[in-house]
Amino acid sequence: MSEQAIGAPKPHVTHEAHHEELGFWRKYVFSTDHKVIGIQYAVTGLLFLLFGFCLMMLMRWQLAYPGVPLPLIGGLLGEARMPGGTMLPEFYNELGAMHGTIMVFLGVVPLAVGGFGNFVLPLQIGAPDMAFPKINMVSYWCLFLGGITMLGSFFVPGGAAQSGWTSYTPLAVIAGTGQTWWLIGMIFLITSSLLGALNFITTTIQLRAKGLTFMRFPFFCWAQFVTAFLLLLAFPPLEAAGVMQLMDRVAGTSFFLPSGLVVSGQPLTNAGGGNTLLWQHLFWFLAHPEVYVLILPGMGIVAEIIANNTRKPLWGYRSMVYSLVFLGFMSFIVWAHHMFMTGMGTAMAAFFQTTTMIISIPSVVILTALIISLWGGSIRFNTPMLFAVAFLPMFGIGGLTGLPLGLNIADIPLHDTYYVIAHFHYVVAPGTIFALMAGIYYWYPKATGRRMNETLGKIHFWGSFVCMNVVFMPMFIIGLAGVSRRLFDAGTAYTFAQPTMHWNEVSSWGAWTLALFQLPFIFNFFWSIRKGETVGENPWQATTIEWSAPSPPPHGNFVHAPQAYRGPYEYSVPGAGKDFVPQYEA
Amino acid sequence: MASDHATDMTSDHAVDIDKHVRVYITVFVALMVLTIVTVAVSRYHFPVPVAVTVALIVATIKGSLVACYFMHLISEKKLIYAVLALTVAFFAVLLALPVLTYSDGYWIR
Amino acid sequence: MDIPYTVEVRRDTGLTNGKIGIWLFLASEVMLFGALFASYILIRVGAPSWPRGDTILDVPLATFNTIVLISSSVTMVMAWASLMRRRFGTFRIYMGGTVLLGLVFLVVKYFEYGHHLELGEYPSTNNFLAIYYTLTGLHMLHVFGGMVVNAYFWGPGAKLWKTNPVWFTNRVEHSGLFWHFVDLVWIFLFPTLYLL
Amino acid sequence: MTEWLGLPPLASAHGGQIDSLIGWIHIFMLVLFVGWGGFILYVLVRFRKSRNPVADYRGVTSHNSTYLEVGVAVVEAVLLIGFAIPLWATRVEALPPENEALVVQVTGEQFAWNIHYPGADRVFGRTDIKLLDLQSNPLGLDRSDPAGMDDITTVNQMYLPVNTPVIVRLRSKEVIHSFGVPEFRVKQDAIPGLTIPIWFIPTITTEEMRTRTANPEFQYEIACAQLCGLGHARMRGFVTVQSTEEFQKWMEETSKEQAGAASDPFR
Ligand code: HEA
Ligand code: HEA
Ligand code: CUA
Ligand SMILES: [Cu+2]
Repeated sequence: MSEQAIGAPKPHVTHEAHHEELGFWRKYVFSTDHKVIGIQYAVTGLLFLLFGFCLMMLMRWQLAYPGVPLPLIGGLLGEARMPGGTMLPEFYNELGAMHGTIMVFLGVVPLAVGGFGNFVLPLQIGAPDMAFPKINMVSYWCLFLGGITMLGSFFVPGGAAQSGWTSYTPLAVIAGTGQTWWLIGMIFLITSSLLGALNFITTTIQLRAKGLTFMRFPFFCWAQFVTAFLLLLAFPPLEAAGVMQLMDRVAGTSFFLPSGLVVSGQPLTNAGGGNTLLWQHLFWFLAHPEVYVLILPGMGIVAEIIANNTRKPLWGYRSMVYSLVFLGFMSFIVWAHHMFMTGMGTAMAAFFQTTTMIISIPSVVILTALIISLWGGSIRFNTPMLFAVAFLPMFGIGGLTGLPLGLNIADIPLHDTYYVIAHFHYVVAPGTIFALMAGIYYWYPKATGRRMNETLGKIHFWGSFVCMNVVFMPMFIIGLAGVSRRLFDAGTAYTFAQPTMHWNEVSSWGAWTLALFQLPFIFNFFWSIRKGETVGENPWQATTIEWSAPSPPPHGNFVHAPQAYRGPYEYSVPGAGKDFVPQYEA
Repeated sequence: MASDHATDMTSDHAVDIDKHVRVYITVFVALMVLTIVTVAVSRYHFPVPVAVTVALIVATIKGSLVACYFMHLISEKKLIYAVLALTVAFFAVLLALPVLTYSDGYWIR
Repeated sequence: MDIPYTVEVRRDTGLTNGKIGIWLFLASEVMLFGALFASYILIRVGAPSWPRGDTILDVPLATFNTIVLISSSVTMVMAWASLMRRRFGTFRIYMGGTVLLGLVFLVVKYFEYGHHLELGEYPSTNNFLAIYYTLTGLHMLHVFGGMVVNAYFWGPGAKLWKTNPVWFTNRVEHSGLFWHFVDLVWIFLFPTLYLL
Repeated sequence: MTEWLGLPPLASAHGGQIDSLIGWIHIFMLVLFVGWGGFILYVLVRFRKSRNPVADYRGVTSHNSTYLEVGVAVVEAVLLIGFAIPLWATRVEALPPENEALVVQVTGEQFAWNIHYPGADRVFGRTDIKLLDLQSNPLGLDRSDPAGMDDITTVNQMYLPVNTPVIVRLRSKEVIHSFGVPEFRVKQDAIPGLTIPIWFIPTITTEEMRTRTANPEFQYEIACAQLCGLGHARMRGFVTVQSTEEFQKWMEETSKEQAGAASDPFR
């Protein structure tokens, strides 16, 4: 690279001329500013989380009181879905499939990766913006289209997808129109994630502030970096699978349809010769890395907040980083632990059980490091910290219950029962959701220049913490009793399920109460925009670079390009004047 | 090197570029020849295993030529190599998929 | 505000943002086609019998198309080289050639598809055709996408050459990388579908 | 030792091993959770800001946690290599020889379980899709085929002899179902296009189970565990485990009756 190149004339027109004032649309809607896009992502994600939650609350009624008409709301949903207020199985299956899809792909991913990634990552590495602002905008609007498609699918004849978020073939292939919409929606969402991922990786590598080496990264940056790679390399296979399932549905091909299928007495008129398990392989090839996409940003957030509120460096930062990278790598070769009951032989089973056990170790290391980091701290219990600390045992429960599932002999009685449901909700709901809540309370001041109300925050936390456990703990009991998931009547028909029925009631009431405890949060979220206590650049006395920017940061983020002089968590350095030495202070 | 030229317009490198251009032409010829070769080979209906190996070997050579010279991979930065190495690893996992499926258990049709 | 390293390279990585971006994109493309190839192998191995490509498909036509695509790759890289030599005129010619060759490829494909459809050979007929249509169709979309970008750099996008030649050259190189990748995919598609 | 987990009553030979594995791993999980949970609580109280205003830059200096991590790894390795892998091998590879076992073919369909016994000759009759009729002949069994004459087909009703190895050949007509009997600790997806055998030994007759559970209505239930459409929740079969004699009697009678019904010209 020659001097001349470096000194090459700066382009007169950058991607878009920021210099002159932009109109409302370019500034807030079709913006290319990573902060605006980040907030767009976050709010979209939150709204979808809320929507997915509402779907689930409907289901919880049916699970608690199978066949009992749902007062008020039940009538509004129409004869096609809830005739006389009682839920039809097709509608239950719609709700289930869409709850899963929406929560994972339209709720958590947009909030954790799109939202926090976009808003925080560039600030934390001291970048003026993302490397490709336009692509960033496109990726958000792809997500938006995907979301619209998914929502729209509820209104097509026959309703939305009904084959579970896993969309197993052949069921999904012979299912109604909603499935086609699901596939198209997924293709939008995948495209969005791919564009986002390559943007994050490039930004992280190229736009790091001077002196910010990888080992000086805040753990959150590492988490986002690894996550981006998971998205980049794991999503395309599902895209391919999606295209093939689309072909099976609209062009009548038989990628996933073996020969000789007989649907309700009638031979299926298709060529056949396909392989049903191919779909499962390609789906889980994505979906296992995907579950780590759901957790890693959460872990990153928790790490930031714990370091900040214990006022001491993270314990074992390096080991955490290595574990993280190893985790990301391993997550590509454990997918078939979701397919233990599809008839795999000893060799396959041994391989995938082993990798599954191996992948649990880095998680243990990270959790252990986070827990030990608490020791010797001077712990401040503000709302972000409460959520962050609660994350640890909640993820602990979820993670630990992954182990029996990972040993396929133990998985025999547990597979596809509520035990699995409980397992992963402990990691995603009181796990990831708590981490994300912590993040919202923590970075809200940076985004708005105001702090969210603490009292409301604490109410929100304690309420959610109790309710989450009331919702999901019973599911372990139900699952151990052997009750299958995806039963629209919670297993009313089965004698062995009878003893568990009342637990469904408990769980449901837990869920509805949980909803009540989100109200203070929603109110707080909007109220604080105008009325919250105003704060300066660095309300939490934090060390990482994002806190050197004004709150909210102007376009271009930093007054003058920041520089990193030390590691990310220099808290309570012996002999230093104050109890924190920011990365960005010489 | 090659990749840097993009950002390097000094004329003394024009010579260098001429060298490149010559390489491109040779590669082009090679690709043409190899194309003819595969087609020709496929004319004699060799048993499938042989045919597959030959076809894939030729295709791989052609592919590498394109990648190395047209896409300048022969002289790229370490970072790009790293990314591609990772990709290749997972690509291998993908291709192992059929093998897995038919290796053991009752996945075999 | 400008994003750093869009034009000049970052010292420690020695790369521009665009260069990394396009390669990451190609990495994901590798996984996309990788999955399709894997599926192809899986289904073929599982099938009791599988037709030889040349018994159904038109090899000479495809060979012609292969040659077309390879040539377009060369014109592409020549277009870039001419920019490196600061010869905008020759760039225009080569780039135009690339786009045209792409067009030829698509036209040929159009007739190929048409022919098969007339014979009543649909994707639904059997899994060989299913794979054939899916893989070539997806590849065709890529060709089309590449053409659009190249056409843009040939036409309106070329304005950038006046204001910032270095950047323009980089962008052409990047769209070139994509174009070569599309060519590379075809190099594997051709034997697997037509010859085996 | 696994009652506290609330698993369904156990009624198969191999189930015990599964239960004890589940039991042990849950104990292991509890220990870890309680240990760490206690630790967290203690730390949160001890190092709260008001009690410990100045944080300690270095924090924990010992590396005992490494031993813990290694410990976890070791336990997992033991459970894996010592139990999980060998046990799974016996599940999928140590199938009893067919002449010593009762072979039953179970075909899932939306939304029922078709049970097919080969009858006395231990040979399954030819099935043909043309003969398939949802009401009278859901499997399209060819009664004119000599092997098929003594075959028995039932819907959702499975009869098994106690203490005899059973091989269930699982198939599916259209979508994926999953054959699960909680008390037997068996579960296996029925994948269209594949025939997957599973085996187990029922150890307790339905009668005995009724007395044990003090529930005169008790029935072993086949629960479909894989989402297969609208009727998934209602795709329920029954297993009746009988003494060998009773089972033989049932088989002969039903075999006659079905063969008769099939050959009856006026039907
Ligand atoms: C964020 C999401 C997430 C995460 C992180 C995990 C983590 C793990 N999961 Fe989970 N899993 C899912 C989401 C997740 N899973 C989903 C969504 C499904 C169902 C999909 C479907 O079928 O619909 C699923 C299903 C699933 C299955 C398939 C079950 C079945 O269908 O039969 C299996 C089987 O192996 C499994 C295993 C594991 C393992 C071994 C881990 C390990 O990574 C866990 C490692 C962590 C630990 C071991 C905990 C360490 C902590 C401590 C030791 C300290 C704890 C104590 C305190 C802090 C007090 N999971
Ligand atoms: C990230 C993933 C995620 C999350 C967070 C959740 C959250 C919840 N899930 Fe979800 N669930 C899945 C993923 C998820 N689920 C999947 C993949 C399935 C399988 C689907 C299938 O079978 O195919 C499933 C299935 C599933 C079932 C089983 C259905 C069945 O098998 O028949 C049940 C049953 O109770 C359930 C319940 C719940 C509940 C009560 C919550 C609660 O924890 C919800 C909590 C939500 C919140 C607390 C929202 C907070 C947000 C706000 C309050 C927004 C505020 C808005 C603004 C400020 C603008 N889920
Ligand atoms: Cu059959 Cu569920
Ligand atoms: Cu998994």
